[in-house]
Amino acid sequence: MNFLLEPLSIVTFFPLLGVLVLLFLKPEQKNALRWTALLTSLVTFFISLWAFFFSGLYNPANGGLQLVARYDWINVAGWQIRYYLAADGLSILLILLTTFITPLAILSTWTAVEERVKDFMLFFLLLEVGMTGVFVAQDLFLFYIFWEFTLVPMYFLIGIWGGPRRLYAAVKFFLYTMAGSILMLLAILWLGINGGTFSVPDLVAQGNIPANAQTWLFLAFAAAFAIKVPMWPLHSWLPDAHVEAPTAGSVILAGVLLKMGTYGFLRFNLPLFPQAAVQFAPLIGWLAVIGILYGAAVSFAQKDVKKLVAYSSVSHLGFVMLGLFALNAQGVAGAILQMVNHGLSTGALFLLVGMIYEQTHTRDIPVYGGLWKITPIFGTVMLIVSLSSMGLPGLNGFVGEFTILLGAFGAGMQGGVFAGAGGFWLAGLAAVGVILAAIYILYMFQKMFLGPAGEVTHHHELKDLNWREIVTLLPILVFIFWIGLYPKPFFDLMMPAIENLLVPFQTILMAAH
Amino acid sequence: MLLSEANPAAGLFVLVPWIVFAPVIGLLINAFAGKRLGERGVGWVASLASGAAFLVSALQFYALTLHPEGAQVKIAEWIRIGQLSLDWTFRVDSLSVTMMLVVSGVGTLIHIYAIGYMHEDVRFKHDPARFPRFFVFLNLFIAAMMILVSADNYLMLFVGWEGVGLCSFLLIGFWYDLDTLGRSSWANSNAAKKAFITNRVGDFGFLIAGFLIFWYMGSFAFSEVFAAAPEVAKTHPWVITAITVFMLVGVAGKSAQIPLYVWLPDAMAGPTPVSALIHAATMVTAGVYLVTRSFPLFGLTHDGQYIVATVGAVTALFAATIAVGQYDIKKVLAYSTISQLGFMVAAVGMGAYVAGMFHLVTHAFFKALLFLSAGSVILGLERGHHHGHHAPSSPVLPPQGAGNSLSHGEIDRVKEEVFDPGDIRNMGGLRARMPVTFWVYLIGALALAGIFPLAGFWSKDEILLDAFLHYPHVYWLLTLAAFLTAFYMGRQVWMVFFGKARHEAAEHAQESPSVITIPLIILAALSAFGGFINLPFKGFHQFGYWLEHTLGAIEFPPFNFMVAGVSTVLALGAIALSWFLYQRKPLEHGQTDPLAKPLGLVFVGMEQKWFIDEAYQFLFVQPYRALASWLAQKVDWDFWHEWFHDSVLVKGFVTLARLLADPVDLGFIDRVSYWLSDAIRASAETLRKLQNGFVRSYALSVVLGVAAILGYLLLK
Amino acid sequence: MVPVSYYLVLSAILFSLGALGVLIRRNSLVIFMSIELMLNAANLAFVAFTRVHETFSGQIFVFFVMAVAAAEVAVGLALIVAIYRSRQSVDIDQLSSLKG
Amino acid sequence: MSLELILFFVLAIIAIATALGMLLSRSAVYSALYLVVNFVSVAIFYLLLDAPFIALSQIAVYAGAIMVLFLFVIMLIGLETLGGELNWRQLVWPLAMGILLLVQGVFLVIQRVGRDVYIGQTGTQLSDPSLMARVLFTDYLLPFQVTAVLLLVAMIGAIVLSKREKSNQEA
Repeated sequence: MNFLLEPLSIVTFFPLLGVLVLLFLKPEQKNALRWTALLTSLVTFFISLWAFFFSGLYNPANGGLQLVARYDWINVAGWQIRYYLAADGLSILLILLTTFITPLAILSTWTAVEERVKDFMLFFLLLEVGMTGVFVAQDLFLFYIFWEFTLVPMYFLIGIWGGPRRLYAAVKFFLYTMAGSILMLLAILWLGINGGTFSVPDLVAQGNIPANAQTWLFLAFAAAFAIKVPMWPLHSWLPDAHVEAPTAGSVILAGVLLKMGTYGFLRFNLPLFPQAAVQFAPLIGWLAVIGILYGAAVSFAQKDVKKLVAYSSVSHLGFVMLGLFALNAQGVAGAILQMVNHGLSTGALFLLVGMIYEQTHTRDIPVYGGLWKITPIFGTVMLIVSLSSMGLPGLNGFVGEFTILLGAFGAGMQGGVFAGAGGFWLAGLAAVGVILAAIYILYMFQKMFLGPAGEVTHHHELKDLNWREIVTLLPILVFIFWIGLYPKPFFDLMMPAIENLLVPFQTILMAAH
Repeated sequence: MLLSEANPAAGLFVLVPWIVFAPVIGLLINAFAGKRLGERGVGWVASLASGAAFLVSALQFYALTLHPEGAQVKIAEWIRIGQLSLDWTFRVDSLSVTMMLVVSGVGTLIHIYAIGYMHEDVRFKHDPARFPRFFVFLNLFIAAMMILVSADNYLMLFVGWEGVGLCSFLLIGFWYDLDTLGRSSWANSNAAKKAFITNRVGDFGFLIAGFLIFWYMGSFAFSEVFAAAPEVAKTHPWVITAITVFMLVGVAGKSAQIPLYVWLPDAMAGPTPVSALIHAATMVTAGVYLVTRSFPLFGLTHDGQYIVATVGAVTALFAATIAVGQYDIKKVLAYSTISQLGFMVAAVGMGAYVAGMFHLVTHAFFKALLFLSAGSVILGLERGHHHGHHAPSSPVLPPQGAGNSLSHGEIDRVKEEVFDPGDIRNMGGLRARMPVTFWVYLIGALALAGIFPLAGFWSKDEILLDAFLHYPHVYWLLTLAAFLTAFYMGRQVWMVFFGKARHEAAEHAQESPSVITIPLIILAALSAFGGFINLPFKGFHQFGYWLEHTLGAIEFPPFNFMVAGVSTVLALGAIALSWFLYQRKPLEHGQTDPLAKPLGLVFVGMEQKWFIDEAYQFLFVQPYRALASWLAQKVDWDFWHEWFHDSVLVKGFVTLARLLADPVDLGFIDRVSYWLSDAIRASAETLRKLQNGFVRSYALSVVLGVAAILGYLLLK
Repeated sequence: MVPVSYYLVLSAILFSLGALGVLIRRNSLVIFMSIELMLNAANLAFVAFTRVHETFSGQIFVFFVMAVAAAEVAVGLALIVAIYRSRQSVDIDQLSSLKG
Repeated sequence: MSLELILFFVLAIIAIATALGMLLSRSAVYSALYLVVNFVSVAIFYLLLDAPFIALSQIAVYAGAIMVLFLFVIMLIGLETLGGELNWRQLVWPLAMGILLLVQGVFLVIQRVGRDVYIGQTGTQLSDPSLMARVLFTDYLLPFQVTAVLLLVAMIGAIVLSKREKSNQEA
């Protein structure tokens, strides 16, 4: 049982204890159920903080994998499948983001979810296990299990507590993700059989995947991850899932699940298939830029505020992909930070939309208007979060977007990955996305919060944020300002790992020129 | 950080972050305790915060007089990624301190003025609860502007740059649920949004310039960039030009130059102190500051300089023509601001940084004065309007939309009641009713027109002189603009203060209280005498010497009587012309502008702002809107979501499934399995007879089995 | 001396009688008893073989058979009681829900 | 014929007779009593075969515990006879099968064991219960433990099965 006492195992599986407690509670004890889930997720968060910062087991200056838990698991017919958990600078922020967002999402369901609370909380905690698992697993097989495992609770969260078209959305979400995962599974099997091990660090160290195999494997992995991100044009499931999911589901979906896709690129595609990554970088860069502009434009035309935020995710994650495949320090660091930023800002946007939806039961932007006057605190928080989402300097979104664009621009210089494929145009067009982001965000903010009081205010006595809602949002606001004003600690956490990650690319690019 | 421990004055440099912290503290106090403090409390907290920033700036000035080399004060590391190394570092040198003094000085005066102005404004608009919010935004603006002017690298400057843009958005949209006349409307929020988005377009240029700077010069810090620039200019000359052109895009956004000036006139939707502080005196000059700050880059590219100077000069003239045709007192000033910003941009574009900065300073004084006086006029008229109606508590107007159900006669009556206190056609003869306001306004107007010896004369003259010497086409454009400037200011003064009242509100107008007039008087004094900081005579270029510490050696051309004479004559001529048109026979109520007839279509163009807004609407806004809806509805939803996914993929799958189900599955596999099952069923029918449910017969069969096995054993 | 075959033949006779009892009786209790008889017959054979092969295995097997038989009787009788409660009968021919 | 053989035949006749009695008796009580006698006779056979421990177990477990249980159940159900039991027409197949089984068994014994295999004289060792216990608790320890569990399960099962459900009664 040693493997369960490793710090990362505890972080990953602690929510299962909460699940156990939940099983013994009666479905009618709604508050007890909520408190159990909340406390479990909070404790998980504190354990993760402890593991990384206070246990002394994790050294941020070290770029390699740490907190390693490595045990033989399945050894059949020459297959080396391990129970292998570890964290490094690439994943630490995402692990913390997961454990940080989950309690907030649970807190947001306090009054929003009244039906089948027990099942809801069960699925939610299970989802947390899956998500954390994805970010800590270092064995392809284990990773795949966690990856697929997250689908199940999310499927039920959308399918049971979702909006009117929840079944359609849930099934679409499930099928879409599965379709990509199948290809990834084949690639994983190929890697495992050929390499004799499923452990990613071992495979990376072997580094002997032939170039033409890299191409296919890269594409197979990319299929799964690009759908999850989602990269344009594979984003069609996202608006459905976001719109139909319950608030907490949308928060988790935007906050963490989408990051699993970008993280997958970062953790698997880049180190395992460096040649293919360089080869495909311009293609992915252009798709990302199209996604940025397309997502921003489509957002602007939405009447449904949740859809607007959903499409804005397409745009934001386009930035992340652009940064990742700029394959330089600025781009990758910015991309990782932007993953966190998007989790915070878009998560907060969904929380806020959920809070107003709870009162008015409509997401139609035109029926709102003048809310800032009626609910000043709500309006102010919304303003800050919106500004963070559109990348106002001094708030978190800017730091991410700026470093990504800087990286992408640098990749367009001679010797960079985009040099022969558009060069500065990639970053230049992506920067246009900054303008378009302002347009759709301000459109939303104006139509909902400014202007004369809208139709919806005639029918509803709108209440401002209550204490629970403020407590839900406050931690996010703290991070919005913290990352915006002093992002250095966050970059310091990831830089050593990024430097390690980029070493092979420097040699490849050097050889190309 | 350059600190000589022996001299206590140098230690003052470490105080510089407080120019940002003080207003931030003020805004935090007001944001969280604003309701409890009351209006006075809020106003004074904000003013004190701004005043503290001014005090710190003054201390920096004092320290700088002793240590002209300045200092860089680093308070924290910001971003460290590879070679990207950014810090929160404040830069104290003569240029930044000049800006600090202007921003915090004018800012503090406007804070005080706003206590009085907003007190009345929130009452006219029936929302006193919004009072603290104004001062929170105002303090936020001071903080952001201070970051902008004291930044030591381009990115920190950008933080302030966008920060002031945000404040501009918030303050233009301060009455976000109304329009400029106080009616329930989307107009103000639209104006705010327009300002932000237009500024974002400029910011885009700034960002691209920043990327070029970083990747070619390896840093964002001013000193490192400027050190690396000459080398880059040799190897990649196009880079420097590109940087300056993209920077110009940023400048055009922030400092309202062609083609991005369109937001500034709409920005007059904000309360008057905002127009004075942000949209006249400080924020809009950020672009000028940026160019001055980047002088080593601009100095390396003649093409860049030429483009910047030309854009500035064209803007100066273009905006001046529009100003001539406006009736709104604040709109005239807004276009005048654009025009004057054109002067400054042209100046810094030509490399006449001192002249540009000098004009920036004097313009800050007299344009703030003009706006604030205009605000005083507007308040006076509003007071008069309420006085005339004896119904101070009733809303100024019925809500919008109510008119739809009214008869024509009633609509006319409602229209009658739409009283615009900013329309100069409603004014007239205010000289007697508001004497203080009149005098300070007159000083401001003369200063703007460039009449000797007021501040505007000296600064504008210096720009014209530089243009005359180096860029003749700029000189002609600017001279023409100067003529128009004098003309439209004359027109305004005659129409507002002279003649007789054209509206009963103007008849009952009242002078403003002293909390408003005292800042006006101070600003009037500055407008009158501010020019003396940089007299164009040898040994009197105090301001130039001061900036030399930052800008390096500056060549001061000798005073040219020809240039000064021409501009003075033109200005006086313009005023005379305006007297001839507007005062010789004062305008009556409802009369059209006397210029309309002789100028014909040209005047329509001036009045309608040359239809630029409409053109932009047609060229950019509507196409983008259409494109967005087309992408969203047709491409993303109808084609991609509904057709491709829900029809092609789903139907394709269903068809495939049918194909497999019907011929393949039903036709073949099922038939085989049916046959199998039929056979099994037939055999089962026989066998089920055995299954009679009697346990003993089952037992019998078990025994039979045993017997069979035993038999096998026997025979084996 | 008694030949082992005698014991084995006796065992066979008893076993056949037990089997016959299972086949012909309708009273489930008696059927049960017949099963016990068959088990006993088998036990007898085991013990006889113990002597032939000179090892304890047979006896130990008998021991286990007894334990199993005890368990079987306990459960079986409980079943019969439960069935009797619901059907008011122990007639095995009336319990024909297994009929196909 | 030795004394032992005579004893064997007497006991064999008793065993077969009581088995038949159990088989044919109309009353379940009689059947049970016949069976008790049968078990006792088999126990004596065990003694003859030098297996005293098994013989005593036989008495205790079968004749004592199991048969008493049977009687209890018979009393509990309160049913002693089942009328119109034996129907000779239905008996043809079972009888045939029984006889077939018997014949096959006898032939098997003759074929495989032979008529002249006699029981060895080493019975003293085999009859020692302590030696048997040693084997039981060493080589057969796991089956022994499993048997214990089996008995426990059977006990619980019997209780659960025969317990009247309260809710059923209330309903």
